[in-house]
Amino acid sequence: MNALALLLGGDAALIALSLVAIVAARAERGGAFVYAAAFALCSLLLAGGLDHLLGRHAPEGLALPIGLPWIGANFRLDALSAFFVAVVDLGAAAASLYAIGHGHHERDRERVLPFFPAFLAGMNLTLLADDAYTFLVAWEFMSLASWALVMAHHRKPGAAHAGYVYILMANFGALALLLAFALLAGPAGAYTFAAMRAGVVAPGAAGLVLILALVGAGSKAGLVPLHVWLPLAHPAAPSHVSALMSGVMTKVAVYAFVRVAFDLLGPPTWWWSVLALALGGITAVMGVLYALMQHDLKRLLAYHTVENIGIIFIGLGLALAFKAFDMPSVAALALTAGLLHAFNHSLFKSLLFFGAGAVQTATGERDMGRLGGLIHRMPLTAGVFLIGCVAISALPPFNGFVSEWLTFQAILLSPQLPSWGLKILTPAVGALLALSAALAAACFVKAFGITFLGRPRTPAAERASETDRFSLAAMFAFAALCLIAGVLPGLFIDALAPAANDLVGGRMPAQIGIEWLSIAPIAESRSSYNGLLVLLFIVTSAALAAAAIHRLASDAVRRAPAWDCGFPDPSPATQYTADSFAEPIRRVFGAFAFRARTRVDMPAPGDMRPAVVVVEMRDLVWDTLYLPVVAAVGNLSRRLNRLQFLTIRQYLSIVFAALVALLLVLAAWP
Amino acid sequence: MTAPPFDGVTAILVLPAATAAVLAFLPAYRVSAAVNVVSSLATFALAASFFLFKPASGLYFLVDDLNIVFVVLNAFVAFTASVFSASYIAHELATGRLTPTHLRFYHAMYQALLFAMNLALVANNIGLMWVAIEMATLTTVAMVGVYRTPEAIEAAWKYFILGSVGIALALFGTILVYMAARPVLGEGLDGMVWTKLMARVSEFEPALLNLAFVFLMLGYGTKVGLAPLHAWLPDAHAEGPTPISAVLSGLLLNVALYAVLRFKLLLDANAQAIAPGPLMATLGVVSLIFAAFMLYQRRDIKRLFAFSSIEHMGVIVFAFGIGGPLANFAGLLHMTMHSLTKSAIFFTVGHIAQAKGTQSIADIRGLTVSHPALGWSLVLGVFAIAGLPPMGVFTSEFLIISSTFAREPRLAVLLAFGLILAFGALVLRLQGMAFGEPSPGDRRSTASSLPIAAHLGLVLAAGLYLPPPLVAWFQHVAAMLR
Amino acid sequence: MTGLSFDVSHLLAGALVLFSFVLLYQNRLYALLNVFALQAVVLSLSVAWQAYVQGAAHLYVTAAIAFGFKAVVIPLALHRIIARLGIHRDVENVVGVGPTMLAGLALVALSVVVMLRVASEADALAREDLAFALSVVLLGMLMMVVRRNAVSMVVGFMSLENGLILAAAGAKGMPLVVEISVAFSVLVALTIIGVFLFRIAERFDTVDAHALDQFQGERQ
Amino acid sequence: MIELAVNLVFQLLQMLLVIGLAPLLTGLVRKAKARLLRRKGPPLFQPYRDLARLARKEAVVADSASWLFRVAPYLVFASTWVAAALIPTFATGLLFSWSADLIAIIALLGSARFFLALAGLDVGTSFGGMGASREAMFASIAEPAMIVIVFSLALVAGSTQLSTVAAYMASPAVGLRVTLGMALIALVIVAVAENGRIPVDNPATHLELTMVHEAMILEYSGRHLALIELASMLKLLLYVSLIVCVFAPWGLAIADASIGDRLLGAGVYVVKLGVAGLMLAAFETSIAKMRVFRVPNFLGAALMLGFLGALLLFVSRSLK
Repeated sequence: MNALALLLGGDAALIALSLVAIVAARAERGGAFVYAAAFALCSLLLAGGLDHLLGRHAPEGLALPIGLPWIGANFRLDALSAFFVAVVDLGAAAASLYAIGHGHHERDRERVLPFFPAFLAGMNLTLLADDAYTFLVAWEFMSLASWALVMAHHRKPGAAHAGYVYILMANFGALALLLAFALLAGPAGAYTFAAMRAGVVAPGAAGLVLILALVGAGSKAGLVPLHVWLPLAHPAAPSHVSALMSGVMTKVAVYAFVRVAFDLLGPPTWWWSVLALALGGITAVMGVLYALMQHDLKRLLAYHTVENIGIIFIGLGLALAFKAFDMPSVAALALTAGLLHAFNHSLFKSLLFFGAGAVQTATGERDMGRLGGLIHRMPLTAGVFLIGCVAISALPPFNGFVSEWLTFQAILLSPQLPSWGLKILTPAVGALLALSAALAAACFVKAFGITFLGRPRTPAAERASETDRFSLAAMFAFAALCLIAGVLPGLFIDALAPAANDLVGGRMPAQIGIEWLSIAPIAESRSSYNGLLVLLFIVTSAALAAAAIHRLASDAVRRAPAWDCGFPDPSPATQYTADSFAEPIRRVFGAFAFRARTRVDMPAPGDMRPAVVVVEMRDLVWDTLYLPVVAAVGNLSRRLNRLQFLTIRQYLSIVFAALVALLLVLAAWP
Repeated sequence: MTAPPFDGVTAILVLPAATAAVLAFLPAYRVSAAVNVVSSLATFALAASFFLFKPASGLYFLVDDLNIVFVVLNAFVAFTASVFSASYIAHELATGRLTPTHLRFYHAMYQALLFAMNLALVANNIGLMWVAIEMATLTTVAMVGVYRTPEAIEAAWKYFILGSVGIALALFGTILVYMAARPVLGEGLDGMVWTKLMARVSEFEPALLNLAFVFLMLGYGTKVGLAPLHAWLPDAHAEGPTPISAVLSGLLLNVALYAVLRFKLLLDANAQAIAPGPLMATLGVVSLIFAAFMLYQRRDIKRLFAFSSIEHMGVIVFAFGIGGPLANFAGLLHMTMHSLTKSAIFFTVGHIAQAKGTQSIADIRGLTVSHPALGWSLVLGVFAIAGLPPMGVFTSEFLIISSTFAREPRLAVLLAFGLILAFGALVLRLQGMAFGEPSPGDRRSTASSLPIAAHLGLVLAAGLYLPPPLVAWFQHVAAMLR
Repeated sequence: MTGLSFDVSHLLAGALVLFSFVLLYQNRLYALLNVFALQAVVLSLSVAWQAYVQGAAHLYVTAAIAFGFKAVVIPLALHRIIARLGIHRDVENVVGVGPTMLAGLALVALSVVVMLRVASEADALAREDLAFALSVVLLGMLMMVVRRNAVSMVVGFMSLENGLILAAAGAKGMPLVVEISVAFSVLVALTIIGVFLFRIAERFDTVDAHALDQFQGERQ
Repeated sequence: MIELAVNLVFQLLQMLLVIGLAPLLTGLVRKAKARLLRRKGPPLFQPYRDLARLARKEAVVADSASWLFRVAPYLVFASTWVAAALIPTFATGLLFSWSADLIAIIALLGSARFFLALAGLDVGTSFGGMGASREAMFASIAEPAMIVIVFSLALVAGSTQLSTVAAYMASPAVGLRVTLGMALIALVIVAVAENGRIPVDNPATHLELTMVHEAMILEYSGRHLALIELASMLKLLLYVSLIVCVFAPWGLAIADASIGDRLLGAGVYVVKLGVAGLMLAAFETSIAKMRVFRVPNFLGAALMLGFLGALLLFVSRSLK
């Protein structure tokens, strides 16, 4: 039984399940059934992917006689696909598990259930496709299903807008990819990936292909400035779907870019990496800055996805650079860093979205300004959410740190690059990366602190209660994985070796052999990290300290009202809110990033007016790139529309003019 | 001149004509509707039989691989449309928009139209083809005006005037072709027989051919609805009965397109004449982008989809203009898919208009809530026509864009631009109609949903799997279109 | 073909073009109709001449139709309509007569140029005939475009059609000419009936083409 | 085996040494500052007494505080201690030095800050929030600056492994480099900011609106406060020893040095600490505290310097 057939079978089963779901949605327990089935299927697919990845099997191919005639539907499972299948289905399985419990709170079940398995199938098929047609069909199918899920709560204000922007950008991206494939396929129409690998593309055309791939995949992954749909669409969907879209679907986009840039397209040129690096760096910083300015928890998470995509693309860009200058082992390091971060991000971003969903169901609120103090009402959720926050803030000993650390190591090797542009660019990108990491920490101090800590700001937050056990199970599983991937990164790095080997023709030194299970990307003398020991140190020293103090000194505790410098104020309104927390950072970065303006209207003493603070921020990307297009289209269409209200005589004159014009052409014809 | 052998060709002509004559005197509208359906089914069966044993071609009639595709497609859509209309008109009577007298006329005209279109498709004589297309135009004019409302009359009048001028131009083109042929083929009928023309076109006077093609392109292009000759199309679609809108978009445009294709072949075969491709490609792109922009301003649901028909006609003409095996294949496929999808959409729109009692987009909201089946089939139809997989239209657009981009990058970019523009407009309107709080008006529609299901099913199937015989057939035709 | 027959047909065709110009120039409805009748007469003459020259009997039918229908029936009908509608006022042109004339000249020049590109082995008569026919067609269309009044639009359409008939008749041995001329007569008849119908149905208070666009699709 | 044992012993010694010396350094700085201000100042060992007293007091915890509030001090202390323990103070060949490189050490300090900020938000008072948000703002610039400095160091020494870096710095191969100078200045600025010293923050103030670090820990008392204080002392020590081990590695005992060398190294290290403490005191007394929103520029300067250093290094590398 070969893995590919198994995977395809699983996907077919998922599609069948989505048909079943149309009926099941009416049943009382229908939701639980569908999600349980999806969980089972995804676990199966996960097993298949892992088996191929860890078993180091040779690539498997399979062609079905459907799809585009005279080419058929080709599927292929190699290390890269297998890795992403594992990532996708791990996230999918967790989301399904989570949804078994979470789904109960869904009101429009018939609008969610049928599309959920279809969405999963779409993502899986995209990863397995081995010709342009199949790939695009699966890709668009994925977009379509997720669009339907975004539109599930179509009565909510803004949902329609979100869905519209989303599907439009998705289609735009698909067209870009289509053009890229068209260039790769050439006029003869060799649409299979095998043929594309074999064929050679002219240098200029190759550059164009890369740009198109960057646009196509970037618009799905959320690269600035193509990210606008993401913070609208991800929060609009039900939380388990948001987790999938943010944590997993963006990875499918990353896969698309890797597939085209590293596999289908021949040897890279150095300036490609410049594009990827610059975009990645900007995306990372802008994404986290956007995130810091949000007060809607799910929007914050969605924007933060943009940042992580930036980090991933930095890794990929470095890999391109090193590959261009033929340094396979270093390229392998960079690529591994990028892919590992993709995996890590899928873990903690899903986890965080699960937590956000739990909070939303418990309180009915997504606005952090109306939450607070939840750590007392939902301690377990708070705990796992905290782990997610630590991991995503790239703090040891969790997994987020490992991949960013690897990326830094790759950047530190950039002086070996002969190209000048890259010499200058890379440290700059490194600085941007460091900046985004620091800001991310601030962002998640805010996210966790405002939502779970402090005193409840609304009755809703006060009445919150712990979420159901399925959701908790999913969250705990991912929290555990975050820790494992943080303390034993060697396993995951080695698992990625074959994929890197296929793509850049090199690999990192095997990590398993190294003593004390630490990792050393190049050589131990140069740099090494051991999450396990760090964890042990922290735990032991903390325990030591606690034991020592409790034994030798007092362990008495007295509860008392907060001191607050002697002016305690009972009203929870005096706490810092999401916006006030971000205010200093807004003052530092907002001025140029968002044209942030703060107007303070402080009435004179004795004046009874309330004091007013107005903060205006503009989304420059939207204002400068998208609004003009919208306006232009509207304008032009209005002008052209006048043509629809002419008299018959005027229409005749148009026909007449056309005739005369053509006759003139004939008369002037050489 | 030898009389044509009595065979399938004569049958598909005689049957509708006879039925039309009968229906003209049948008072009971239910009976006539039934007769209409049966006769259309029979016509379809006959047309399908062409695949098995191809009728011989004579001086007057010609059946080759190219027009079989058109004939069969036409017959099929005409059949489903007749099924739809049979269940549709009852409601029209109920609301008093039509009287039994009108219906008698309507059914007679329906068959007459069928006859005219079949004639145009199988005619081997360019003069005969011209007569047939004029007849088809006149019958549709009559049907567009059948509601007798000022709007309907105006639409019909517009259609009539523009159509007649188009007809006149086409005739002039036809005469020119004859003039070009006469020195070579001698006087008399031969100068108009397409097969004979084809045989010796290379010796024709190129300048005359060029001139002829200009007139033919404009004349028949008016019928195809290419911008800027499209003015009649939206109103004609919007004001006529919905089955007729479906027939117009799904069939009549194809017939005119067929005529254009025939003459394109003629010109391609003459080395000195200007290549018709660029002209067609240009007109195609212009229509596509123009229609895409117009879509944003539409307030009437039927006009919306009428403009989308213009857009797709543009795509098809563009594909044929670009030429080459891939593009031609894609063009044929796109034409087929468009006929099926667009007629399905118009069926759906008919239901919606009946259920909501309005055609104004602004007053149609939340269909997926108030009429789930209807709403979702609208969503499906619009996504199909907007070229999203796994629908057949995506296949053809995929082929068109990719094959063009490898050869004419700029054109392909224009094409992609137009497509995404149109996509944006369609989805914008779709979301408004299909989602959100439902608008008042939840009457159930009487009409049957069978045709919709059939068409969308076919389109979906085509997107996933094209049967090899069909592919081979299309490839053969594509090669023939060069 | 002898020089004489050539000259005659040439003369007649030229006369047709001339009358088209007169139609363009003419801006009183009754006069317009009379001129059109004259043009129809000339057309029938030239068709008849072609019939005689080519020895094609069926062309006599066409000539007869042209004469009977166009030169007699339709003008009378239109006279009655105008009388009924009481619109025997001046025809309002969109552009002045002068520019229209110039445009007409340009169109004739254009059609001649286009035709001269035709290599000369196609016999001269056909070429000249076509040149004239093309100009008549273009002038007729021009007339449709520059006149606001529905009646003159119909007249323009008919003169356009005259050009077609001329071309068809000039095309030696072209089949279906009769059928075509009949078909066109039907077309024209329908047009006129249309104009007439609307009047009787009291739907439009004028037959000015503007009124036909009062609804104009979805303008709201 | 013996080697391992010795290394382990020295690792433990190191851990004890840092925790033992940290309060002394703070005391020294306070004393020196007082002296410079013509005050008598507290005795040198006052910090030890303070810590002991605090540890013995019962801890008062606000009603609205959660378990995080009580766990945070231990985590903060632990991660700071581990970070400090990983810096070669008097000998490079520490057993676990390779378990975390310079970047990891920075990240450890980051986690300490992370939890401290959370603790500040936990009670839900306005001061806690203020402290946390300002701390976050400082960190968001200080950390990148630190990373960039690490870049230039790593580029010079070809490693982010502190032992290797220190060894390289001690070797004659270094020479005098403008990059290192810039890195030093930048590092000093970051150190000042990170430890909340004047001019960035005043560790002695309790004037609410000017405090940052103190505002975060306003609600703490008893043993929790003691731990946090100790952690911040450790942090000061950490930065100082980082600076000295990178920029003044003289006397640093290399990996397989004899016991004697190592003891010598320890002695030298203590002297170096003293000198650094005195310099810090002098620096602090000579300038005034700056407005909170001028701090970003201050730190931005460090960032720019570090970055410039890195670039210059690239240039020189490629010229070489």
